[in-house]
Amino acid sequence: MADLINLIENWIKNILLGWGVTESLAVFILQVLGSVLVVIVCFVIVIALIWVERKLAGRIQDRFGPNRAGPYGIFQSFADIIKIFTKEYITPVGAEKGLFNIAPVLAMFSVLAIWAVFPFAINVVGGDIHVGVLYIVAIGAFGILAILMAGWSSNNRYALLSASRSVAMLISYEIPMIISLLVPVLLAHSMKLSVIVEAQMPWNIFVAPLAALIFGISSMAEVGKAPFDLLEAESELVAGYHTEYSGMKFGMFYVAEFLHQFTVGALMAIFFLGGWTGPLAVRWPILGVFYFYGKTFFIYLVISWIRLSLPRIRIDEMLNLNWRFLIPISFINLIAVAIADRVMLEFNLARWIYVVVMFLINILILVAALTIAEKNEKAVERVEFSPRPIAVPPGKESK
Amino acid sequence: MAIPINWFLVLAAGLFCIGLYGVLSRRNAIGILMGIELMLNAVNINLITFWRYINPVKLTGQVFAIFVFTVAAAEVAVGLALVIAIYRNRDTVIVEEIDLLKE
Amino acid sequence: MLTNWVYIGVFLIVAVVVPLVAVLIPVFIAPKKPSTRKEEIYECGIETKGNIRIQFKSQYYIYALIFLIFDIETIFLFPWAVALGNLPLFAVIEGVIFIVILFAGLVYAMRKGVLAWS
Amino acid sequence: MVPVLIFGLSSVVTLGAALAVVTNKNILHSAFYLILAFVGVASIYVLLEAPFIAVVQVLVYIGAIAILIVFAIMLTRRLLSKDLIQRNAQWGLSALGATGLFLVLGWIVYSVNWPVKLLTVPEDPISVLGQELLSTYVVPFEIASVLLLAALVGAILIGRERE
Repeated sequence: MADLINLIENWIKNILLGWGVTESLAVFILQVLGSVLVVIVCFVIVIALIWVERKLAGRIQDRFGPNRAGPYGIFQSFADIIKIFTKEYITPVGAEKGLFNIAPVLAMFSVLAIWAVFPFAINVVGGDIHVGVLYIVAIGAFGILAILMAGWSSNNRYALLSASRSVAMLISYEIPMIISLLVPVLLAHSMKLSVIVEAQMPWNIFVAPLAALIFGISSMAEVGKAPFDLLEAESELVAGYHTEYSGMKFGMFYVAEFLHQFTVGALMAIFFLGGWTGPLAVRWPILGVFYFYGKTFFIYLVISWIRLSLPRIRIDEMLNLNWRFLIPISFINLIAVAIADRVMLEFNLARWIYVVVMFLINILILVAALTIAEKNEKAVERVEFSPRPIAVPPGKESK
Repeated sequence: MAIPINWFLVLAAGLFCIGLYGVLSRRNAIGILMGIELMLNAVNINLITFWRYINPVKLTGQVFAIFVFTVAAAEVAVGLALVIAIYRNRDTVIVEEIDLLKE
Repeated sequence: MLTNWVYIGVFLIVAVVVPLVAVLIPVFIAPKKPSTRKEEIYECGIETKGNIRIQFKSQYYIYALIFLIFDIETIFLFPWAVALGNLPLFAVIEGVIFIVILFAGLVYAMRKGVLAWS
Repeated sequence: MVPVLIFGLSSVVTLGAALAVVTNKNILHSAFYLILAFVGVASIYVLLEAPFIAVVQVLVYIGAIAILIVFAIMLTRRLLSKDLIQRNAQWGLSALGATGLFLVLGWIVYSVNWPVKLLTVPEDPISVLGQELLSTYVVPFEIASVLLLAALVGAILIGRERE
């Protein structure tokens, strides 16, 4: 009974073998079932998350949030699903149909595909590949591509403007994200996600808090929600690159955005919060799955809280934050961690000294960087505009 | 190995020749660059094939492939910057119309 | 090792098929009443005039360019980070030199002012 | 059986997409077909048990180079008009030359007796790769960063808008 997941797996496998299926085909069928299960769970979670997010947003903004469909409005998402499935598709005139229709599927694909390599528990790992971390980074490329395709094919000025802005921003923020991901790789000496999870003694957030911070900020920007949602700033760009999409095609972009935020939570949990590890998780792997999803959900709520509390930042501030602060500091952090890790490995120090030294180095870099940034910050120039002329009816102008 | 080495080599040769055709027949400078990218990909397939089938223990083939990636990236970065600079000055990227030295 | 990749291949296919199915369902159950007015491009209520493909800022190109260079840098750094435990102490310095050289490029870009939003 | 199937599928995708890249009239569509060709090549790398190269292919070619190309096409968008002829006068000759070269290469491939050794890939290829990169190939490793620096500086110098 200890290992429920393996039990079910072996049970299905034995049934299949009993039907006269060959061993390799049985494994293949199990893989198909496993991947379908993971994808379906992702969709179900998103349905729940949309309700949670709306309720949370309502509470933070002193509103009720959805409260009509069912108790506490929990059936709101289902009502929305029925609505969105029966909405008409509108293809704008002059759109490039092929690219226009591929883009929403690709956007969803780029987020879903990341889940292929996640370790859910001690022996429940999807694709346990040697290049797991790079795989996650590489799959992100398809998301950028989807935005570019959607913006270009919509034949809409604002969509194109928004798409080019988004892509410029996303690729800018990918640099600190990748560099900060190098830190957990360096600490575990492996790119395998399962090894990274198991090597965390204690969690990486205590060993490399700065990398966690940088990863958090830059992946929040990757998600593209507030405070980094200037790519769909309603007041400037109508609704962003998916302005012309309707019905389920728009729904795919919407769901992808929610799932992306949840995926960022999962990545944070794996790289910095010990993934599935927790008390008794080795004995009962099913507990590991709960720990993993619990940590992910916790990070998701924290991100929601941050983004509901902060106002949107301007595009120049956003780019300056990236190029002048995050990228330099992440490089310095990487160099410092690499040197400290290798030197302490040489002297074979006790684990707790290692952790304390690492923690202090991280804090030192952060404090130094903040001090320098504050010193270099120019005083904000207040631009005073002369009063604009007030409109007067023709014929009644002064003079 | 289930697949004979020749198949990969023929695939790489095909990709290389398609890329070569693109380089020779395109008028648009960006199109020519895309052809070059295809040719570099063909080279990389060959490198990895020979690594896998002849000496997979040392990862020399992969190291070389990484250097090919580096060179390709540098080439694209500078090449496209040149194309954009020319477009800005001459308002064209058609290679036949870029004949500054003839004048 | 290959079974892991078979799983990833299967997963990628599932990750394409499931959204595709979701997008295709409304084709059969949703109403379809196209009209010229409806299919017009949305531009805050006014009619779209002139060339849709607006001039693209070359600033974006510079960002993509710098991203490309740093992307290539990371493919060298990942094997470096993985192998660090098995390498002599000097290898750290080699990696640091590598990073510092490219960092000079970033400083150059900053000095030239191409990173500033104008 | 399964590897043969995957090989067939990915080579058809790769070569078909590559043909579309060089023959498509719309240069932007060419760029998107180029991405499809890159995906095909990445699956070939997986088949050759070089997953690191496959992932790097996606990361670098699709994530960066393809996007750079699309940006460049958008910047030079005047050349996207449909009536612009995209191939030059010597296209027939080049097609002939490319086909000839392909036949010669194919003949070479099949006439040479390749010294194939059926060995297995190292257990942890990334670690071995890193060790090779920082011991045997340490000079190229450092020179690569200089090359990238030169490319960065050069491209910024050429590509930036002058006031």
